[in-house]
Amino acid sequence: MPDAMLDRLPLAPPPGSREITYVEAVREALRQAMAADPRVFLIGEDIGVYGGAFGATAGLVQEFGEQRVIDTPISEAGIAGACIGAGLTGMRPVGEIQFMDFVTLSMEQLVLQAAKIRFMFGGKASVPMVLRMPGGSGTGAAAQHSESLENWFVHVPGLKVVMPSTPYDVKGLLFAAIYDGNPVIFIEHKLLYKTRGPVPEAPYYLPLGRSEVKRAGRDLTVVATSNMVPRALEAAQRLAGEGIEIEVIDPRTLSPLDDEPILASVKKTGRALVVHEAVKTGGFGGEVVSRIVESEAFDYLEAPVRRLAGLDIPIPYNRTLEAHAVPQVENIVTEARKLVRGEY
Amino acid sequence: MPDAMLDRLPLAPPPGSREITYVEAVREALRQAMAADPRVFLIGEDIGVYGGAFGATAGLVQEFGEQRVIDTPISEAGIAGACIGAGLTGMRPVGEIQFMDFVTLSMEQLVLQAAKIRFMFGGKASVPMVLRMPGGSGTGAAAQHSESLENWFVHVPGLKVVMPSTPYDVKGLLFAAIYDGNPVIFIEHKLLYKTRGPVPEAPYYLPLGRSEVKRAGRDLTVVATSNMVPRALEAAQRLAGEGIEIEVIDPRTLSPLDDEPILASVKKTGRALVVHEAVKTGGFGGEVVSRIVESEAFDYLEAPVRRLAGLDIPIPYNRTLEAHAVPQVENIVTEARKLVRGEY
Amino acid sequence: MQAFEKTHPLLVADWSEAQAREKLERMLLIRAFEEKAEELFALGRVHGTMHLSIGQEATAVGAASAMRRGDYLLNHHRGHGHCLAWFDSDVDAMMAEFMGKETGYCRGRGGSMHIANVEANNLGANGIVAGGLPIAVGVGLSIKMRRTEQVCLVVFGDGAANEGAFHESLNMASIWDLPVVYLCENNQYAMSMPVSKAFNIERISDRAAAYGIPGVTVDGNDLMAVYTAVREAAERARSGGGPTLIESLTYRWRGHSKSDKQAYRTREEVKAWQQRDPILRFAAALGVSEAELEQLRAAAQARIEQAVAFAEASPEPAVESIFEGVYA
Amino acid sequence: MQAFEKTHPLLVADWSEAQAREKLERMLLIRAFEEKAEELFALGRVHGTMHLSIGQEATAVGAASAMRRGDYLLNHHRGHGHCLAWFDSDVDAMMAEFMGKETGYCRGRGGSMHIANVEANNLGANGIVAGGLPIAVGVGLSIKMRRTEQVCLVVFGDGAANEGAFHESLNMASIWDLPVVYLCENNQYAMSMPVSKAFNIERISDRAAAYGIPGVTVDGNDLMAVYTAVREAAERARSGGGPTLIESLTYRWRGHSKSDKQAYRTREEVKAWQQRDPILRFAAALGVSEAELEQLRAAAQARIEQAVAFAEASPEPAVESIFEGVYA
Ligand SMILES: Cc1ncc(C[n+]2csc(CCOP(=O)(O)OP(=O)(O)O)c2C)c(N)n1
Ligand SMILES: Cc1ncc(C[n+]2csc(CCOP(=O)(O)OP(=O)(O)O)c2C)c(N)n1
Ligand SMILES: [Mg+2]
Ligand SMILES: [Mg+2]
Repeated sequence: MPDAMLDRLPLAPPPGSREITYVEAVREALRQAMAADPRVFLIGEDIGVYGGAFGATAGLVQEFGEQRVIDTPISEAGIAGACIGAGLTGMRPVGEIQFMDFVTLSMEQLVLQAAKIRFMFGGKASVPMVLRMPGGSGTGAAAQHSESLENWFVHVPGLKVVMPSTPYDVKGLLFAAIYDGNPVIFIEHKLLYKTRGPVPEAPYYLPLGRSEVKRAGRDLTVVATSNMVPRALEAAQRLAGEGIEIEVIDPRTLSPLDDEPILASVKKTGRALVVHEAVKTGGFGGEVVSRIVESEAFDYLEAPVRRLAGLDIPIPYNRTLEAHAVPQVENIVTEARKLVRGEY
Repeated sequence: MPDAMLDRLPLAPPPGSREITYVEAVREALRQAMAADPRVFLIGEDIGVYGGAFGATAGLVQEFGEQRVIDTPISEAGIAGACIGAGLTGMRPVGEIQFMDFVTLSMEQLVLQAAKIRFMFGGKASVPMVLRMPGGSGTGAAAQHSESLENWFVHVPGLKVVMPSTPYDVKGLLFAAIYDGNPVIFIEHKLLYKTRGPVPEAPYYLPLGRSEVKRAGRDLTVVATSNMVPRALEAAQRLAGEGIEIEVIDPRTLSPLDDEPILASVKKTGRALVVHEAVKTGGFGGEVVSRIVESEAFDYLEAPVRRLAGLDIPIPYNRTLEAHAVPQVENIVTEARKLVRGEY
Repeated sequence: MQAFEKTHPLLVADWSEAQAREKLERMLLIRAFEEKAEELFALGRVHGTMHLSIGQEATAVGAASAMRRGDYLLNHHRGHGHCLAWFDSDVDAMMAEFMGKETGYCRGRGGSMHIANVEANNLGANGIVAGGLPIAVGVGLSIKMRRTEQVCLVVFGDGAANEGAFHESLNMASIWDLPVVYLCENNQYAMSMPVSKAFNIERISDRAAAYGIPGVTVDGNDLMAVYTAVREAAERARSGGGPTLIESLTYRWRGHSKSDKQAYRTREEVKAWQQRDPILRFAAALGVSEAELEQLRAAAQARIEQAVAFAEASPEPAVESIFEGVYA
Repeated sequence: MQAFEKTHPLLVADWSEAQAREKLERMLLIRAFEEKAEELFALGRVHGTMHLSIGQEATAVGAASAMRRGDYLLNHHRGHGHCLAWFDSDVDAMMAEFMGKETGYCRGRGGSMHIANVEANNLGANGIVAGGLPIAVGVGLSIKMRRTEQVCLVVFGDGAANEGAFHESLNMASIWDLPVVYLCENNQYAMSMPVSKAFNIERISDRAAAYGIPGVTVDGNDLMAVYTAVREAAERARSGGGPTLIESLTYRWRGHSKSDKQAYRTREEVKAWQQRDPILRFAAALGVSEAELEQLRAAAQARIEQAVAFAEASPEPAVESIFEGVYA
């Protein structure tokens, strides 16, 4: 059950929103949560005076001190364990893994400990914690700094997985994650950090497990995550010019997945395309496709359900190859057009 | 490109097969490979005088010595790294992770190093290695000793994933894995170790990336992996009594996945059910379902494609709950019947 | 109590003879629990696996005795003894969990490797070697931030000291002066791996120097020695002095788990260690006679029988409840 | 060469003056490469990130000079210098890789953090802190099993010494006497984390004792000191004496990577370390005059300009080749 603190927060949106960036939304949620609740603290590598590799925590150590904004040695298993132990004993830790790739060093703690403790202990303990991490490619950081591993976590019962695409969603979902009462993997995207959007200044939360229709359309249902949401929306605009109206749905919480709006949309459009940056094989797209074809929406399908995702390769360093490794707006436009026109 | 050693091996099956167990097939492949090739060695926890937690390496240290059957401290990242470094420099290491769960401690080495080194180095290096590990539940070992994490590896380009269901497949696929030239995750199942089947005594190999139709049928295509294969075959027998003929396909290699036989089968049966022990959400089933509905087989579907998989929970200790957590023969029979009779 | 004082002045300082006897009784209860667990397995009345701590009782009882109610325990796979030695432990709930019943500590979901008593801040055994070590960092941080006077005792084996988690945990606890007591039960083997092959150093406690913290090695079959070392470490931790690494030298009398041919060690070695039975040694220190000891042993066994009866009379978890506890 | 012998008798022992000068030229080449890399970034002519080793040249050249052709190198993210210092290094292929071209060491797939020269047993830089340490265990085992006389040099930073991988790797190399030289470049910071906060010990090399292996700390800005320590460790490894942990005390003059305000350190501290420029120190030891040094510097820069020209004239990887190299 979510923390009592949530009751004190309004369900979005309160008045007074202004434009800030995605990374500022992360920082604002963290600052407001820390100011309101002494149980909330931050821990990670270079999150203090450095402000975090992407600046998410800039200024927070000056505001809250080194006791609550804790710089760690390079010990990702230790960071995860620190969050687990603190959460188990009454705190509300928010850890940062500098790049999602490095969470490969925290998997035992997250998967065998955080995700299972409550169940293994008969429901008598809980592990409230948030582990933030930036995923994705596009910065030329190459194969070991560009992973999109969200489906690993989706595949682990006991964990929740949040992957916001807008500053507004970031702030509301981060508050919800901090007070969810479960271990939450909060996946940000490097390329989204500098994107802007309207965000209410006051604290608010958006319940986990609610997909959102980011754009309505009648011809095709596009389920997109993270950085693929703005790309899908741009593709939608271009297609609108051709008279093709696609509906763009952002799950926002990958686990638990709210598939209702997705299924409802597919019943309406009869066509579906799932778009994510992670490599296609074994990815989250398979889950969405399966939810669709296992459900009654199957009977409404007028075309095969398709996935548009990262190529099955590590992310190359070369700029051109890197761009070709993951879906771009053009690719979405092309795939969508094919499905709508029945050219497959 | 596979190692030259493979040319010396016959493509199965050579004559002279007799019944041995699944775990004996593992041991026989290891022994014969080590006897034939000084580059092959074993490394893992308690694989020497103890013979391995499940006896897979029993007797091998006596035969080949402690230099080639290496007992390690409890250091799973070190074991993975030892295989990578040895493979990179001309050896053919076969590592053992005592329980698949513990591979959560090796993920950085496997995913960021083994899987990517060749690509990151422009194809100028290769990492031939095999990492064996027993997965699955059913022994009462509870949540931290019963994982089925195969889809994590399927989601990582650069790795191959093998998951045999019979002694015959074990021996042939293990030889192929050792000489494949790539990092191969070789997933065994605890409950299959004692199962028996015909296995040729002489060395042979079965090419990776070939699915096999384990039983032909006209009414429903069942794609099952590992321990779900014998269960699906038993379900098939029961259903045959009702006049329902299901076709059972075992991918054997999950990555790269040979989907041709699967798609061909679905075109024939018009119905598909994917069965695996791993938890359903985010699992390998999603990949198989997607391959089907993305392909031309979609047009042949007469019913929704369904997944029958582990419940989205950690594996409980209690015997009854544990059994209910993963698909049993009855569950397969019921699901198959529903799909064939159109009762969904 | 002449003989008494001679053998252990410390007992007088800290404990009444009655209290000291309770420690002896606790060790006997652990021994009886383990022997019954072994029997139930042999009879096929439990499934899964188990890791018996017969021979290591002094480390469990000595350590727990040095802690305060309200302190935290992070236990490991060979954890029956530590769980029974910890505050407010309930042998009925223990046995019920071991047998997978709804009345068990974990409602039958955890079993032998995951027994926890969260109400008493026993944060559970762990099926993963060194799995509790990173968690100890978080418990220590939490104590520091909540400014309570608690201490976290984390127990692990010699094998765990070669996992990367050991390194990260001790370093973090050291640089932040966390109130954590690291208790390494060196029972000479990690499954089949002898300490002599897994380490290239004399004492595991020597690794404390790599983190700039105190390290000490004690006779783990001497309850008072373990008690003294843990008490000192806990006091230092409580007063802001940071973590300590304690190596407790002991030996497991049984195989590693349910099936172990023990080809990696000799009968003689086992026999030699059995001569140092922690229970007999403490009984002697207390001046408890053979006859008395026999009575106490019988009482412990009787208590265990009660626990088995309780467990057997307890219901299995309901299948409908299978999804409970996955999420809060 | 009077002044020469006085300052460094060792030079005479091992190297002709010409050979010694090559070391100086190699350091100058590294410095010039790094300065050009920085410039190309500033101009937006490369993307991604980079980790410059300006100020650390003596560690790279001193270490490589102590190894034999045929030995292995496992390098880390701050690896340009080590790659250029290693056997048969090709600055054109380096620069081309840095600029993502098909003619680069890794055909433009790897970039700054993954430059490898596999033909020369340079097994590559690594974007993961401590990522090369477990791999060193396998290389060491392989050498032992193949019974060659090779040695594996694995380079990492002070920050890497707090990863669990460090612990597992050094322990395994120690218990198996593997021919591995662990070279820890302690440049005082792991990104923004000062060694003084990340460790509770004086010297990182003190951790060698936790594994029962030799540990030594040297002045990393003194090429001869690094050379001497690495040569001794390599000889020990080659003769079956097992691994050594060497801590090389040095300092990075630039920020951690492309964007770093360096709020965690003072200008004064940076200036102070710049007074210990490894290049000027070695030049002085060799009795190389300012004028000569200027000539050599100009020559190095000219060579780098050539490399840039080569890289710029080189083709981009073909998009059709994008799937190449995923599998063997
Ligand atoms: C990470 C991990 N690796 C391996 C195992 C399998 N395993 C369970 S206990 C054990 C030996 C542990 O030895 P030690 O830490 O000395 O504890 P002891 O069993 O001797 O009490 C092993 C290898 C595990 N549970 N977790
Ligand atoms: C496992 C992992 N954690 C974090 C990082 C991000 N990172 C890259 S370099 C670095 C600092 C490394 O410090 P050190 O080992 O001292 O090497 P230096 O950069 O000082 O040369 C960090 C935190 C990483 N690449 N890998
Ligand atoms: Mg032990
Ligand atoms: Mg450093």
